[in-house]
Amino acid sequence: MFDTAGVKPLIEVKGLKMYFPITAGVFRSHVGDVKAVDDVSFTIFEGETLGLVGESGCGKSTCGRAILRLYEPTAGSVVIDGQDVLGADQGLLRRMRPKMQMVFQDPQASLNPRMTVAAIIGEPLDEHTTLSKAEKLARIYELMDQVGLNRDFANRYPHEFSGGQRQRIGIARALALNPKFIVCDEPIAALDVSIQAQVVNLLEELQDRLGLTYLFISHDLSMVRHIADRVAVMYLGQIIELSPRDAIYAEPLHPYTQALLSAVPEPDPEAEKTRRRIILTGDVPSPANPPKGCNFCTRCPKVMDICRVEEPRLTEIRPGRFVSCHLYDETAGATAAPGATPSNNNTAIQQGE
Amino acid sequence: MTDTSSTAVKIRPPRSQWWDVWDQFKTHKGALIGLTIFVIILAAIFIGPLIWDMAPTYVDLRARNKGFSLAHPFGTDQLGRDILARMLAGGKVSIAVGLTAMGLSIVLGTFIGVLAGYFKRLEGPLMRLTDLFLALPLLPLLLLMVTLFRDPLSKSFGPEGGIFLLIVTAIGATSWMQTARIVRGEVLAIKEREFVLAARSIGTPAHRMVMRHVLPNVLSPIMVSATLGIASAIITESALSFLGLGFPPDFPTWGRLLFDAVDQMQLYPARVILPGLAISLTVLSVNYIGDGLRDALDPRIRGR
Amino acid sequence: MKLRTALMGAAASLALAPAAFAERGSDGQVNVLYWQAPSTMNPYLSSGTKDVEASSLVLEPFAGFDETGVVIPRLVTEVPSLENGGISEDLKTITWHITPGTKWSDGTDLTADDAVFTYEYCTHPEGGCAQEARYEGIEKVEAVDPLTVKITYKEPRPNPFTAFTGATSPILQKAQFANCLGAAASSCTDQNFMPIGTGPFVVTEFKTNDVIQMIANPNYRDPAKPAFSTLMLKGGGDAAAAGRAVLETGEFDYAWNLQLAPDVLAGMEAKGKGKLVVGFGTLVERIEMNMTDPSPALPEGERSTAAHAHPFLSDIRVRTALSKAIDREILVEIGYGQAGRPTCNLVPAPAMFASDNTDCLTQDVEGAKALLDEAGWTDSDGDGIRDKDGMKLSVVYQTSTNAVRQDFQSIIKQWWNDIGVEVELKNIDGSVYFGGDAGSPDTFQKFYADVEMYANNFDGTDPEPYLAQYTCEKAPKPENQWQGENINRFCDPAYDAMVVELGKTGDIEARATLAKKMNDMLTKDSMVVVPLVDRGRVSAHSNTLGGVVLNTWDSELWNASDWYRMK
Amino acid sequence: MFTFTLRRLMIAIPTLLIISLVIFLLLEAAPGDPLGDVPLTVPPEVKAKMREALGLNSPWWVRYILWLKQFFWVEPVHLWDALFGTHFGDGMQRVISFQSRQPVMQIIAERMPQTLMVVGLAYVVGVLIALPIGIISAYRQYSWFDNIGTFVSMIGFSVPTFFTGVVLIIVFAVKLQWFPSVYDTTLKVTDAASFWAQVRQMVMPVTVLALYNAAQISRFMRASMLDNLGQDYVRTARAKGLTEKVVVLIHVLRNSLIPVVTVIALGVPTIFGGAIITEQVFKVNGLGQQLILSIHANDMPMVMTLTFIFAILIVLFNLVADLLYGILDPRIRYD
Amino acid sequence: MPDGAQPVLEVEGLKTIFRTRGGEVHAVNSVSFDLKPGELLGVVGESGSGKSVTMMSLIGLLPSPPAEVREGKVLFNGLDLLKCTPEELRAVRGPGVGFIFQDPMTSLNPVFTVGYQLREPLMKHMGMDKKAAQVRAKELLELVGIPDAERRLKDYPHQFSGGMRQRVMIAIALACDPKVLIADEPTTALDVTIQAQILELVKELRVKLGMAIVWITHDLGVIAGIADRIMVMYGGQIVEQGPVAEVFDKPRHPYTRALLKTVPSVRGERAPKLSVIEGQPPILRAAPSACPFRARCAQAFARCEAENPARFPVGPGHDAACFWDYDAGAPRTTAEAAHV
Repeated sequence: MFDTAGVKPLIEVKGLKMYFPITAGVFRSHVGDVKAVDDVSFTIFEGETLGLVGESGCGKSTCGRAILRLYEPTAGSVVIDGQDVLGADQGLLRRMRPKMQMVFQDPQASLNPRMTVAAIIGEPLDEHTTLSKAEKLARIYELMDQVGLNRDFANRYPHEFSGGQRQRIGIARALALNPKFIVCDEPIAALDVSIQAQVVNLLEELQDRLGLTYLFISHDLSMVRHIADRVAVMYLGQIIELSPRDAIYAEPLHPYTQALLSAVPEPDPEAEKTRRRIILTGDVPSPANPPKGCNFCTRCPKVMDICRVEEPRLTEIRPGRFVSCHLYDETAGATAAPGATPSNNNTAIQQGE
Repeated sequence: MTDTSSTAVKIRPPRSQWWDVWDQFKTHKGALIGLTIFVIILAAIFIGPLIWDMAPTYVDLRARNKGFSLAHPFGTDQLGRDILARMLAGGKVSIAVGLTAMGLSIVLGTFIGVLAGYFKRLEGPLMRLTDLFLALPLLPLLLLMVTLFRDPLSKSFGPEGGIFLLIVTAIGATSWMQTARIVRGEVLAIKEREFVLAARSIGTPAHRMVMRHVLPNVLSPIMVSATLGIASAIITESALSFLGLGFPPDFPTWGRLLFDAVDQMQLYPARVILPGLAISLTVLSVNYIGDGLRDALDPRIRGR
Repeated sequence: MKLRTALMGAAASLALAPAAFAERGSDGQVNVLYWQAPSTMNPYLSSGTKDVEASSLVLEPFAGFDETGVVIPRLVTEVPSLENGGISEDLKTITWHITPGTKWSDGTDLTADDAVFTYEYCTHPEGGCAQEARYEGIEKVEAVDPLTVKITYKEPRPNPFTAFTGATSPILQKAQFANCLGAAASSCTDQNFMPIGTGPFVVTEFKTNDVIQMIANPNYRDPAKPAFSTLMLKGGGDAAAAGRAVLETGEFDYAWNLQLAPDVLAGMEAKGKGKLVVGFGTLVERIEMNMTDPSPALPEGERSTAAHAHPFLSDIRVRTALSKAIDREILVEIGYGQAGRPTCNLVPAPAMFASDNTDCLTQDVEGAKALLDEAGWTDSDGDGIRDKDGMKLSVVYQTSTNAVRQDFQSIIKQWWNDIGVEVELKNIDGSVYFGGDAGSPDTFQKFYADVEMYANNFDGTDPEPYLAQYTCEKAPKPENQWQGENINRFCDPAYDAMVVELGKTGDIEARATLAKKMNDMLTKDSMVVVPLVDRGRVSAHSNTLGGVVLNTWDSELWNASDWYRMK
Repeated sequence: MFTFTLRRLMIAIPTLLIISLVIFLLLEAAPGDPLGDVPLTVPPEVKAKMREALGLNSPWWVRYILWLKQFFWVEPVHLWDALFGTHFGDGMQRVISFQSRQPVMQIIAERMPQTLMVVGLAYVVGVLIALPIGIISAYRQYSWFDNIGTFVSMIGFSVPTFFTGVVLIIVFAVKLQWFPSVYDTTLKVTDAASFWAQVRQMVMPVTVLALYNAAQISRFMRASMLDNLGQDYVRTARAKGLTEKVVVLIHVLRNSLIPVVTVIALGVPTIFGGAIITEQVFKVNGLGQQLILSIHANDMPMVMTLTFIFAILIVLFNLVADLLYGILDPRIRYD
Repeated sequence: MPDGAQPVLEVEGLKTIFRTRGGEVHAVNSVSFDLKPGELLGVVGESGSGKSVTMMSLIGLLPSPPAEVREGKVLFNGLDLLKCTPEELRAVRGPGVGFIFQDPMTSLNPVFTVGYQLREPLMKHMGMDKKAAQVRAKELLELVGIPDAERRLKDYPHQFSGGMRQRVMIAIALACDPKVLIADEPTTALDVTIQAQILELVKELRVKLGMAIVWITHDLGVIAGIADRIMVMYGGQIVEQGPVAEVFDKPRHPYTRALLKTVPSVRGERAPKLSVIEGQPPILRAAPSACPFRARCAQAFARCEAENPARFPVGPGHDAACFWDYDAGAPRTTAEAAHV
């Protein structure tokens, strides 16, 4: 999995920026931006799952939507399967849509309450194919089988289903056009634990069967660990760490990743008693007004002077492992051992800002 | 609460969803009573004249101002015209005015509301247009329309059809603003819902987006506007009579009958009560039907 | 004649003066309700009768008319006549002698200069004076001395009682209006709302289209009058509400022009709080027959013009048949009750001018059918509508929007249907119908219909200008922006000649004969004008208001100074 | 908030100009003639002169620009003069009514009190009735109170005011003689007796209009309350042990009022528009009656000015409604 | 968690139903448990398992209609809450039982300041005047770790982040020093780092204030970290209950076992495939006459269809409602007595 050489990159994101302008004054002059996604670059290889994690408001969902051009990004380029998504005109974009699909966070909100399951799953078929009515129904049934929905449910409405079943409907809709790439935008966040497992298993199964490529956006680090091949961690609009899964869980490099992982509780009372947590202080700063220097410098337990001045860059410090932190700078690298276990006083429990 | 259980696999016979709508509608008592009354009114209006075939404009000078009798169940007016026949004919016009003007105002209001809510660029100009129409005085507008279009319309639709179209258009064109405002607000909210984003990710173009995802979900505020719209259209028509416009005299409407009889209220109270009752009954029944329909059309409520 | 006039005037004022012994202002307040509210107190800038009547409480002419149409003196010593030398032998001059000591309400004396000024005021080319017709044909108005006014006409004027006679041409005070000549007239709000007058009342507060408050004029010529110290003239609402306020609730003492269905009025009067008063003038509700072709198929500019004669109404037999089918008695019974009477005349009054033509009063359906048969109109295709040469006998019948008119339309439609004439009814908002907007197709002048119904009358007692409306050249047409008065486009050189002759005839008997003849030419001889109802005025006064005499020749409030409270 | 207001006001200027042009053209194109009321006895030549005196002979755009100048320049100057006793405006031609030759603004100022008094009070009373009805209807949804409330408000909505007005007059003015049938606009409240007279004459028109207004607003209130009664914060308030009165009348009501208050604000311009029919029935002679009179008399300057002031109020109260929303709902911030 | 102390809350045979158009739904079925002073009881279960409904039934917070508490006994300090008048019940809410709800975004009234919402219970229950309440409100905010408390009192809820808002909720719940704090999924809507902050806070406050806490969640990790005792609910009833270490170590109900297996971990072994509980939780249209879990249970046998198992003791303070005896590896005999 470290070796990505022989595999073809399917998605290439370069310098993606999604700014939402802030206007003020009588003439609505442009006074600043909410930098929801600020210069994000990564590659997803064919058949791979890239996990994108981070706290709410860090821009991960915006990033996923901008890649599919559900928003008009401010800058950057996104190439999917050799085709430029951001440069495409509306007609071309529409023709490219079948290739890239999305599964949404809230299965309740992402299904039109006034459409039947068949209509929801059939909508992409209406838009992009010229199947006859019977063919379409056959395809819908096929998709329902694929995601494990009873065919009898075809004429029911979304509200008649439980969360997990709704998410299956959403997945079936995404699969309808045989996409290559699916952005899964927190697909399990709204589900119960037992149901989460069902959905994740289904996604994995479908990936194996159909050779799909996923961008799996989630704040649930344990689920990401399960499904992703590589993991990117976002903080305040930027990717601060991008590594293969096993490496990042075994040895998180960025102080934020370390804190994030340490905060996940373990369903094991014994382990929980002894486990040390890094409690981050305060809240995430506003993306409209990010701190100077490193975005994480306001909450970082290992903050250095340089962090408040200079913005770190995402650099590959080990094969396949990218980190954006001054701790690993050529110059500063010596002072902090990579992967140092968090153990100093700075990590004590603190509240407030 | 959902009623799906993993154990129960019901195989539903493939039937039209309108049956479900009807099933739900039936459970709404008020709506059912409203529908019954409305159907009775409609039947009276459309079938009634076949049975009671007295001409509403027939002047019988010997039978003026008669009370209830077998020959004239509702009595006669000051020209000896049969009031029952006039009520039946008036109802046809009033309900037609109510429905058509309401339809027009709903279509206009929804159209403008959806455009303003869905396309950000159109919002400003369309909302200003709404302001303009709110400010436009109805009467000069109606007078202008009569001047400009009465003759061409009379030629194509006959004198009565022509004035009908004019009045309906005038009422419709000056009453859509409230609907537009409400619809716009709803559309703005719907637009932020995830299923719209989902449809966009499929590549659904704007017009289908509106038809398939936005419109069905703003149905209930539209239904409410529509039921109120029928009422206000019928009332507006009668107010036009009061202000000296409205339909020609040999073209009875409930509003006109009511207005004409107000002066004689003390002498012949029945002449006021009958059209008043007819208007109120119609408006009430339509309102309750609207309530029931709104619930029945919403699959979320239907499933409960 | 002058003697009779003077005597009658005196008798009238005596008869009406049981309250003369009362003191001025002893009876408190009187409330008058005009459901059409006055919008100005200056009749020269007025837009309607309501304003003229309201202003007559304050402004007075030299002479007025009494309830029989006789000229009576108001501010002058006597009514000028040939006998007393007030009117010159050549009928070109008339001289008025102001009663000495007549004062304006501000205490200054009324002088001949005021009358001269009034003439200038109304004839100023930029003033837009509404009553300019009253001063038409005058060469000059001179103040011979402070109390003598001499009017000189360009042509001999058999009826000189237009200028300064009747409520439409009262005298304005020069001192007050001096700066309001011409274009400045409209900016003189205070003057227009609170004119200084010689009448029994003085305005204290004027609210446009709403209410006018008045108090008794302290300088009124009769020291015992008016009996009321204050008068409120309220406007607004409708006729039914006005009737109710006087006859049922008793909140008001006098309500003007109660055009209501007879049974409604009777029901109100039965409540016993007040009485109805009725008076007949010259107002005639009539149907006019279009002598020209109003077909929409014609190009604009030729429609309803002399260029094309009407396809069937130009046949007198058709017109007569239509008239014969109407039962005027029933129309009166339904629409006006005691406030109307059937008539066959265009000029129903004064008695000396009224023709004795009563042929039309009996309905003759069979006669009408026979006439149409004779004219070749038969129902050849059995659809109940007569036709001839492929043309159906179908008329468009228009009038203004008004409950009674619509009832008339319905009834007449049925009568005409009975004789095989198809009728399409059309009613138009009054402000458009009578508005005279050349751009609108719906004005009564344009007459884009086959027959139309409205009422008209004439000012004062002389029908000459009224009858003179039916000359060929006065037909509305594009060239005169459709502003002509000959609505039915009647055109007969013989009639035109008689109009000229009438203008030259001074002898009153000869004038009457001529006028009757002209009336008959328009009505029973040609049936271009089909008179229906001689419409009276119905007003109501409370049981406690005394002295009310309804006058249709002058302002209804002509004798408000004689009103008193019955105790 | 300030810049938002300023920005909206600036957008309002072109909007209003366009609205004024459209209204002017509409009135211009509408048939009818200011001389429609002049008796038929007045000959056409005289009418032509009268028309000329009214300035109707100049082309429409000249008259439009003249009106703009009068409305936006001369009238404010006169207002200034009236307020501060200066004489800048002397000699400037104000907007003059065709019908009465009186400055239109004077008429409006004259009529404003009774309109505000009757229609405004009716609106206030309507709101005061509607709010409790809406609140109780929602809190006791589907109870008999709710059902009767719905029924009555639908009746209130479906019966024309010219009908209810006349019924009231016949019952209370004619039969019982409790209230006068004619509104006296000259009545000045100076003592208890005149105050009582004023109350008596306002009872019927206010009742008719208030019922009509209450019907609509109570529906809004009910819907809004229902929306909020199901919210999580209501549960929180109950969990705090607060009484139902506090929960409903403070927590829920405060939230439910937000949309209702804006609806009420949007309805305020209709007060100034007057109530055409009710004013006519009770002879209140306010702005509504003036408007309809002027329309019938084709009094262009009057109709134009009244309608335009109405348009200004509509645009203004749109803004007020938005601002109220921002004030009442701390989550909304305009900037 | 002093053992043997008089329970502060005792619930016996609680039954709650919802009336819907489709008929009655039995949301809580004969639930019995108790809570000792100072104890932290973790309640887990899927959505719809009845855990929130149970807790809200206790102090009458369920909207009625459609909810109806059918039967049972809820003794709070000896007072039966189900028999209380609304007025008495209101006196318990706040000073007796504090409540924290799941969604901090919607659970605070958006139009009142945080200070107002904090003062409200203080003035109502603690007899404070506005001034005293203001002072106390500030202390409370400081207690839950909101910096700059004085100023923040004037802020509206939307001006707080999700974590901060949840702290405010906690402060409100703590305002009247409740004997029992019921926390309904208080961290579910929050990010892990914020969740960690809140958990630390609760641990600390619990020591400081010594109240009993009921912590509802579906996250077993959270329970493992803070609870003394765990109660697993399924289908509106308690299926397993016991000390937290014991239950995690030796789960004795197939549902608990399955639940524990489905949770992936960020540490330790990564399973190649997540284990799942197939199927859906049931909606009960009638009081259950069989084991509600039988349809999804691998162990299910004939008796599970015929009878709803009572709770059998399976260890010290540990019981499970299952006919399968894991220790014996065989079904229980019919004679075996249930303990509740």
